[in-house]
Amino acid sequence: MEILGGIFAIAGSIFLFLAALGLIRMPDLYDRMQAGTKATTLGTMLFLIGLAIVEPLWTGKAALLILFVIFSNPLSSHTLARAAYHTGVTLGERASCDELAGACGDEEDSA
Amino acid sequence: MNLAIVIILGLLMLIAAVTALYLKTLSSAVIASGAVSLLASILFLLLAAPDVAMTEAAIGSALTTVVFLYALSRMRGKKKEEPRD
Amino acid sequence: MADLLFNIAAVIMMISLVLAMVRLLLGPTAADRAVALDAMTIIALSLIGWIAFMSGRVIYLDVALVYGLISFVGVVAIARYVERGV
Amino acid sequence: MRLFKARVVLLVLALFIWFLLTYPFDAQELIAGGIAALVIILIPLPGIAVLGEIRWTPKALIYGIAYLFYFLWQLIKANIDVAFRVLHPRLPIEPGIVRVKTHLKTRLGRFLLANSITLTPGTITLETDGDDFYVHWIKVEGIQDKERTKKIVAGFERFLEVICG
Repeated sequence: MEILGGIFAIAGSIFLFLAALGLIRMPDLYDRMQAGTKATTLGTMLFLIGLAIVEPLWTGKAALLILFVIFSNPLSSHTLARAAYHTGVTLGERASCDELAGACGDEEDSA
Repeated sequence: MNLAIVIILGLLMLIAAVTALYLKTLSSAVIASGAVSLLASILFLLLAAPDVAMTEAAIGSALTTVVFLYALSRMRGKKKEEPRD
Repeated sequence: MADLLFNIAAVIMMISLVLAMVRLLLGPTAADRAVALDAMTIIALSLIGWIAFMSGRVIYLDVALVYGLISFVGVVAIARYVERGV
Repeated sequence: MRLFKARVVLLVLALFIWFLLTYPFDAQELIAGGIAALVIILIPLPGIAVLGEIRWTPKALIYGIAYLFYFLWQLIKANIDVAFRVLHPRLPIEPGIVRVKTHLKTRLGRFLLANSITLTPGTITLETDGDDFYVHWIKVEGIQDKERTKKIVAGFERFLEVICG
């Protein structure tokens, strides 16, 4: 049982590592946000599940932490992405279409 | 093990503090100082002081950031008004 | 056995904390730095969970709870400032 | 009626959080928490009516549990997707912002939908405007508006319509 918890913890920390690697490697802000939001959420969830398996009495607090992370992490990244978009952080060179700019009245350049 | 983590966290904290000093834009400097308080909070916890860590988290991470940003936004508002006069 | 696995996890988390810190140093705009700070917060939550496990005291998880709630407020304040001022 | 429903939902929520917070609990802790929760729901809180939008039927409960499992499955898929993209040496991304339409009317439903979109493979909700969600997509596929809507929101809408339509 303890080993199962340890494996969960290591899987979680690997996802956290992938998130940090994505923060370094991705070319523009929104892609960084994709890696930074999703991978950290599941990483923390897996780590805390592992913690709860090893220490069964801590299940309640670990579950509460997981709830907090699931609800607050997408919200904060959504707020940040909107703020960045409205202050003019552009999509990277690889971007294919931007319908929000089209809706704002510039031009419709979707494929 | 513990000692190595304490040393790495302390180094990171120093780097974040120096970054906060040398960054050009003020909002980035506020974010870097938020990182300093985050690392300080983990360090306090490693030194077995959960109450201090909790206070550091609450004050350093939220209150200081919000107050600094509030002051910055007030300053920005002043600057915008000045050229009109 | 569980101790060893958790220690390996802690080492990986420290590496990812350092990587997120690098993005905080490099990030061209304030929003990039805020994203890095957000990621660092979540990694720190897990690290606090590891410290709680190693010292065997459940009270440490309360620090993580407070931190998770409070840092969310901080990041939202930064986003609002970046958008138009608090 | 809606406000009463919202208060009952808030009471259940508060008791659930208190239960998690003091998990190996004893009787007096539970009584104290119950009294505190009762006091809290009597205070007129702003914006509480949002919670009253949950439906109470047994069908909604079953769909809620199914939604939870579907959401977890999507979260795991999203993470494998992110891991693949990060570890791939040439970064297979082609980002873009697309517009999708939703026909959920309630605020709670839209909040849950936006959060779910953010945690599913390759998408982040950027901005909402009436019925339109603007979504940042890491690899834009599907030219037609309808196709995109089907790929991004249809899976969650199926559940959310029943839970809080």
